[in-house]
Amino acid sequence: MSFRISSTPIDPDELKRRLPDAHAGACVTFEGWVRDHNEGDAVNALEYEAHEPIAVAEGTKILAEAAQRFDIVAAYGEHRVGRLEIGDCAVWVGVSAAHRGAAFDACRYIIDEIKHRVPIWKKEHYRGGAAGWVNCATGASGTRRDSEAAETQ
Amino acid sequence: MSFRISSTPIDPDELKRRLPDAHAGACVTFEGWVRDHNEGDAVNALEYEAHEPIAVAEGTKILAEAAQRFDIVAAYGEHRVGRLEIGDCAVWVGVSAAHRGAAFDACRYIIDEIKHRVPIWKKEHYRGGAAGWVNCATGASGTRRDSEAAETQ
Amino acid sequence: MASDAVIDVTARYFAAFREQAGTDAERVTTGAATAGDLYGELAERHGFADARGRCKVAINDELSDWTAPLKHGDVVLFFPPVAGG
Amino acid sequence: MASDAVIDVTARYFAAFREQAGTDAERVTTGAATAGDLYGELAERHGFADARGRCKVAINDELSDWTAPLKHGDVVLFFPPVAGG
Repeated sequence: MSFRISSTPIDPDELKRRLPDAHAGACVTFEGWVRDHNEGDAVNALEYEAHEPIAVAEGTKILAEAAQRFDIVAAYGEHRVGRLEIGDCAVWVGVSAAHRGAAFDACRYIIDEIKHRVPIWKKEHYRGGAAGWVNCATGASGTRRDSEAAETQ
Repeated sequence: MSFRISSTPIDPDELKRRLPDAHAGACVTFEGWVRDHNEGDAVNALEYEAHEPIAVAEGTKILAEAAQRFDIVAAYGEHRVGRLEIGDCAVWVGVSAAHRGAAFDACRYIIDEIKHRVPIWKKEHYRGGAAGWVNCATGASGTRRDSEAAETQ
Repeated sequence: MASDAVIDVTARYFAAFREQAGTDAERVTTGAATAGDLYGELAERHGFADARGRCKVAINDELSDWTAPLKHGDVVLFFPPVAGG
Repeated sequence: MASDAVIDVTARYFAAFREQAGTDAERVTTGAATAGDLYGELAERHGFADARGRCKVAINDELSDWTAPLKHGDVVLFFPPVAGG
């Protein structure tokens, strides 16, 4: 049960190998991929920045909350930082449990909380050359992207 | 978008490689693993049997239903038949979508429907040497396992 | 009268039904007009304990329902309660 | 009086805040009693447009809240709205 920030590509297979257990009958994984659009803007690439100590602490707290709320066996998460291209994996969450309901619910809880609470920021680079920080009212500089709905996935 | 029945081990990596798309920002996968217990009985191994033509047709229909109900990019499923040991992967479902809500909802819909509608049967081999078909009222022969709740995960 | 017609069909059994019947298929000469009537006949013969509502039937490799009429030569598949996953 | 005390703290900026401030950290001499007061002061100086309610603050690498009192030497981290995933 740990949450990591990584500046190198996420390896879903390596992460998933931490989940098996003889008591586990269900495994649910979530991957967030960089997609080519966000709210109608064509996206070329993304840049993620994190404050690693607090991101790791908050991510680990979210995993512990999931283990308390849902009857799961194991849970892991990892978020990428740095520049990512279309199709790259930005975040991975994996949960194993005896039953599938708890595995689905916990996996969804974890990714929802990560997106709202963990200090990670996303700068989108648009096809036209502009760039903007998602969710931020950037005032004078950059593209204004002030919508709470702006999310990778 | 296809559903397969396989008599050889499921390869989640090979299956997951069918899901990426530049429009996809979310990927949710489900794996059902053979676990060491079911409703308090210690399980050694499982045997799955399917009626392949109808299983494939019904599984494919379920994937199409998911694509109609939820805004997804791609969905695949595979179910294993034959004898499986603890930890083996019995079923895999993977969905990609622009947004995570649809990916989670579709993945869960697909595995729920598979378990209720696809002609696949599971025989559990218990530690003591007994065996029984899950969900079936087997009458005189075998162990009686008449509970709707009996599921791998 | 059609309802008294005797036909030959093939019954195929899966999983628990196969083990209870002791065979995976048999030729049946029957007066059953529907798949449900045939199940009732065979359940009595082989001691199938599952209620029809929990089982499924397919005719000639297509899922069907218990009220479906049978005709001579049909292959009728009896599926005990499913348990995938 | 304590509320008039002037202290030195380090302000650290992330993501959009860093770009708007033009620096990732600066030494600030301030009369602000709380993290929220300090944010108000720095938002005005650097033109941060985001409401406090959408942002987060950490003091000495621990998530905190806007009502937290500041003391001399604190390192105060200003987080614009997060957008992981």
